[in-house]
Amino acid sequence: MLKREGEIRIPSGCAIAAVISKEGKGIRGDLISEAMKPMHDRSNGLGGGFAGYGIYPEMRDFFAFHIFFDHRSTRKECEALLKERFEIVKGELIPTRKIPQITDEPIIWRYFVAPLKSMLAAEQIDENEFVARTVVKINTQLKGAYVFSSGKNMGCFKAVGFPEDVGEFYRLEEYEGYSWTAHGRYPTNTPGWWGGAHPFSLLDYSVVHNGEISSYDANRRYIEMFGYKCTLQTDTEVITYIIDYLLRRQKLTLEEVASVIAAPFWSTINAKPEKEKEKLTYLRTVFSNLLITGPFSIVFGWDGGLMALNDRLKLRSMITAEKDDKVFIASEEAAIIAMEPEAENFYAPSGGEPVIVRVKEGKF
Amino acid sequence: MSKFVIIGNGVAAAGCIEGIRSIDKESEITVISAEKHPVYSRPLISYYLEGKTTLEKMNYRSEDFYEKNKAELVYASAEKIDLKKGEVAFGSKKTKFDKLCIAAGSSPFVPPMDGLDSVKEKFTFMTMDDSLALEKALKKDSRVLIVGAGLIGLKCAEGILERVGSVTVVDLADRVLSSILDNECAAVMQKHLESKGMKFLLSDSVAKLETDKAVMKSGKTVEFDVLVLAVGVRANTQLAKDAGAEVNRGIIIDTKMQTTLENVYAAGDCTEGYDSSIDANRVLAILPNAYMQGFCAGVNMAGGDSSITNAIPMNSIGFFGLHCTSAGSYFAQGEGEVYEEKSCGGIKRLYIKDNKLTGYIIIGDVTGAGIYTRIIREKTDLSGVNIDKLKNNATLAMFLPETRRKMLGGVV
Amino acid sequence: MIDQYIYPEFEVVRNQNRCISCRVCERQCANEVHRYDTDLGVMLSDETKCVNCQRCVSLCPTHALKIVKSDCRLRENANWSDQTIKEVYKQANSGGVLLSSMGNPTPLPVYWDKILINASQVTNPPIDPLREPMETKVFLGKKPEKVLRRASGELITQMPPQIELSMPVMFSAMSYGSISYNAHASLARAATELGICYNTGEGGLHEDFYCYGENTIVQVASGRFGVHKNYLEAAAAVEIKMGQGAKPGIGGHLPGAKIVGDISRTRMIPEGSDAISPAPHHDIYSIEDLRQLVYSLKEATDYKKPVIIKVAAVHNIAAIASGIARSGADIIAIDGFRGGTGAAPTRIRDNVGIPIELALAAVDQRLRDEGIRNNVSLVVGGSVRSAADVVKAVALGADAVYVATAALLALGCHLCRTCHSGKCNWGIATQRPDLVKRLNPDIGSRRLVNLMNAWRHEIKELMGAMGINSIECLRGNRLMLRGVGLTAKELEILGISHAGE
Amino acid sequence: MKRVYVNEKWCLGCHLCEYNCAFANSGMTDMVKALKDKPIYPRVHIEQSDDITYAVSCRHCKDPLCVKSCIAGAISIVDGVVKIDKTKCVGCLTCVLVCPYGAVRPGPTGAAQKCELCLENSCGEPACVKGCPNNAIVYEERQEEK
Repeated sequence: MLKREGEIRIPSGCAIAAVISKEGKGIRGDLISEAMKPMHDRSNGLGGGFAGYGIYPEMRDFFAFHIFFDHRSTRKECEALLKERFEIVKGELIPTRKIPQITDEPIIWRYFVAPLKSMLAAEQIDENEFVARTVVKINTQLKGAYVFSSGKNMGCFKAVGFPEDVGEFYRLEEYEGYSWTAHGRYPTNTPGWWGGAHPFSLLDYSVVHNGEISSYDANRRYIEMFGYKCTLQTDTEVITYIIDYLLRRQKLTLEEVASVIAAPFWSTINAKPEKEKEKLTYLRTVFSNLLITGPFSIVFGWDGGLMALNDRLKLRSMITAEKDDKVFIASEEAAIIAMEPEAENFYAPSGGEPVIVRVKEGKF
Repeated sequence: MSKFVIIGNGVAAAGCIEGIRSIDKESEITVISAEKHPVYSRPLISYYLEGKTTLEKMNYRSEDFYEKNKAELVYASAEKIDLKKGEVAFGSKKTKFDKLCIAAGSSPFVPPMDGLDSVKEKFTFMTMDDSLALEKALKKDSRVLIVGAGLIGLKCAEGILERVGSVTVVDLADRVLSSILDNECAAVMQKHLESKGMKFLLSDSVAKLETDKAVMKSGKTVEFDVLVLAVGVRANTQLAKDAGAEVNRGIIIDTKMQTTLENVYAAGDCTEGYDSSIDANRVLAILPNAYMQGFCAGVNMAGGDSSITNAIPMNSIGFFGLHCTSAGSYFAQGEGEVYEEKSCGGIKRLYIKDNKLTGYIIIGDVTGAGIYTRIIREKTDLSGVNIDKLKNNATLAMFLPETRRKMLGGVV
Repeated sequence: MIDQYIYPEFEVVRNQNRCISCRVCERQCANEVHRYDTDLGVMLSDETKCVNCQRCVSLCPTHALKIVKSDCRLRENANWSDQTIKEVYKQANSGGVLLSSMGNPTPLPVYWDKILINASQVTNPPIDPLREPMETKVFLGKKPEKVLRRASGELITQMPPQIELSMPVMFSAMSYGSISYNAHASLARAATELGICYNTGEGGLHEDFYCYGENTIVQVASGRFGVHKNYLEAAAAVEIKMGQGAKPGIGGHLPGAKIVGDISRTRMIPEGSDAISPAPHHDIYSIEDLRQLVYSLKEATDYKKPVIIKVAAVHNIAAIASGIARSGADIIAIDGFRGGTGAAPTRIRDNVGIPIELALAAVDQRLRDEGIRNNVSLVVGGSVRSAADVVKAVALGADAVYVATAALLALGCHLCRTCHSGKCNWGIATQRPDLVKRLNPDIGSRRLVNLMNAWRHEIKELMGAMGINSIECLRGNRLMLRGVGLTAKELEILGISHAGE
Repeated sequence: MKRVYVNEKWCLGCHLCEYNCAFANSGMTDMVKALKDKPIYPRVHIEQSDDITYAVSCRHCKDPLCVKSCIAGAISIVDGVVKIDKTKCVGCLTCVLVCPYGAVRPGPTGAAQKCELCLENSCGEPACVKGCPNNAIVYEERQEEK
């Protein structure tokens, strides 16, 4: 019997794609689903998923929890737990479409919640940390429940299946967001589990990743010192936690995050001007355990935009392009063409060179 | 361009040619050779008789030596030096010179001896031709009488001992090799030579010669078939003397090898040069000295600047495998310390005076002897030398560590 | 002597057909095993004196010599081994504590040999270190918990003091006195050329070696030998030695006979006096006392030098390490029970302490569990024998390793384990000038540099195979390891899976 | 010119150089065959002074007395290397008499011999240097003080 995510480390090859409107204009979810079609062969049907930003404008002040339950009773248990910590503004089944390609689905709910002020005060932490801890708690302690999305005004949609089928299953054409990421999975070591599909997200951070990092356990054992628990044992999970740790907890800038996880080689650092060299040396030394090696191309999404990043040797393909206010990112050029036949300024970022696209503030 | 003339064609002449050519590659050189051979190693004539070398190998330099050095070799006897004209006359010819080097060597000294004319097979032992002539006269059962127990006489004796019936050596002196050995060492050597079958009549001389018999002053008689006269040599100084150069037992030269005449140099056995071991001029008729003097003269003739201030008497000679090296000067008992060490069949005597090694003789194991020679030549003050080690062994260990390291090119 | 009861342990086998009687063996044997017999015209040997250091074997120009273990055997007895019986004889002869040198030679498990390393296939690419950059640089020292910025937003890049190493290997502590001047010179020069560190041990720092200070770790041990302000200031880091793997709980004793000349001066003790390092530091009877010493040393060095605490791997090492990580120390060095020594009581060496692999795994995990792994760097030693051992140690969680025995081997040591005799034929563990000169630091340092460069190449090859191009991504990366032939408990402690899992 | 130098600080007095030299110049391919039960005639020699040992071999002087003094004209300088023509040498040992280093000695046939830097045997580099276990003998170019 194959072990599923969380029981064993799961390496996988993949396809990724993303699109963002810098002006914050709405993009329908089926567009990103289209992008995954030409990259069909990069997945093996064992997982696909999407993250959309700006999709819940009416509920933007509430954390949107997307949760898989394997049983009704689990949902009850989980809801009880949520109620202890949050005010649940709204709870509902996520609408899906029955299609033959997607089967064995769990019970999929979403909750819009606000942390109870009393709880925040009691634990002396901010609401983000509170939410993050709750997510870790549910995912590690509540067997049969799995929170796969927990940000505000954003949501992940993922399933076992090919990504374009997953898009159809989740009726993505009914959502509109200013940025989208997508993932098609080719795992080699899992029977396929819904929770194990990507994107992986925590709060509004989401990561889609193509690659297999060789630094995994070094990164995992380090990041777990800070309260994270890598339950899925996937690269994407640990990368998300690393970014969360650096961005939210250590307050690094995105550029700084990039120079930690895809740190320049010492020879490159030593050739930099003194100030820059000092800074890069500092980051690389202090966070040496968060350097990620082995092939990866990731698109990191947050409520303010997208960051695309390759490993420092660029062992995975990744390409970007533009059209008007839109920026496209994908494993293959074909995926971008599928979204925008007129796309221009194709560019393959170098290893370790972050491509950061920010959405105009205040749009959503 | 100058014109150089060298009278003589021995080792000193060869040195002179090489000395000139070390400075001047072009000027004309004429060598006037009385012997009709290219330069050869004179001391090898006894080795030739002993079969240790061949006529061909006796050549001191390679066949193309003269050609390579652009030297004209003339077989003739130089007859006259005309200083005014700057000419040397030889045969019926003359040659001009700008600088002249007299390297005329020496000749065997034959003392007047009663009845010498009656001896048919009589030889001197100086040149290749002497050696070849002697060889012809030798028979398996020849009884050979050699007059003179010096270097020449004894080397001759060694060379022929195995080829003849008997060899008897007579000398006026009371010991063999009297010019280079002291009594103690001479005794050791004599014993060795006798053990090989040589007979000696010492402190004696030939009173009268008959056809095949010599009657000694002591009254003894020695019958012989072949007589070799090796009493000694005399420097060939006549040409120089005639030209007006100052001459004593040899042609007087300064440390630059110049005679008392302008543009006339001299080198080799015909000269009397500076001997640093006695701080005076003396004839040092040894091969190394001849070459070095010739070379030095050559350099100076060609316009260079060279001098020899540390020449000393020194000798290395071996008989039937027993080697003997010696250098410097000795002194009579009581004038300084004589360190003596005897070993199986050998002896070592070091003469130490005024904190200097003045001379030494080693018979037997001569390993490292050059180091003794060096400290004599360099007049090394022995306060900078470990005397015990010096006595013990001729090794660089006798020097201070820094001195030794410097000698060996190492870090001091 | 009949009362010795002990047959020579080794036989000198001389092939008389090959021996040319050059007498090199005779001249090179400080134990005076060989001698030339002028009557017989052959070389003879006195095997009772042979320690099997192989000096003669190595220098014999015709390879006429070999030293073999004597096959003269006591009657077989599975309970009473030859070794055990002979030790009884020795003690009955002498009435003394048995002394040994170098590391524990008993057949206890070597976990390095039961751990295998991963490699990339298909799903991610191995990296060719000849074509791609491959980084082995490490910084040892405390890392700040929180990133700080100026009001302008600019990062404050000041860090606690660090040791920068070009590769995660250092030469561990061996004192001047226990090893020779030339051995120290070789280590110092090699460390400098390699961009790593060597360690003075507790013998002080010879004045000639201050120029290598940037690559020197100076030790402060219970005897406090050679410790003074300049000594501390000269170094890259200061190490407080609490214990040693070969002899946990035991002090040191360098006999007065060896305290001569430079050694006496460097140790700052009178010539001829025994150098006794007490078992404990008499000012450290508990963890809070250690904290005081750590800060005393930091005060003395203006907080510019990392402080290392070196302890032996003993049963509760994880708890000890946790205490040290909170003591203000920057680096913990743990020495396993197979580590070497110049002299130790045999019983202690062979029976006290635990394997470094288990100690390392336990300490690394414990510090992570407590969230204080970043407080300290972790250096381990005690028989790290090859590049593979280094890679395994780093993957288990070490920041760097200490090697000493391998370094000594590079210098010529043949592990004869008689350092305590002071007659080291290889010029390493001796102070006899004629023996010391046998180790030319030109050769010694070159061989050390060669060894480390070879290891560095191998480390890079192994990393490249795993698809890792920087050593920090290997640190604690236990997924890269698998065990073979280990029990579930051993795997649990090592924090690795069994091969095939 | 490269020459053989000794650093007495590192010389162990093991005498291996002598054996390696004798072997290199034996013309044989097996050391045992070349040297067993025979006296050896090395061209490098270990000397001892108290506790110090060092190897001595021909210095290849710029102005060599041996060359000037050889009565047979058998010693010459070829490309800076002082060489003895064994076939011409008559074994008079005048070279031994004059060598200021004691570096020339008679060989097995009585002819004088000395270090010729292993240029003509199969050794490639001087055998004493190659075989010295402690780098005490080196073959290198140095500025020599005159």
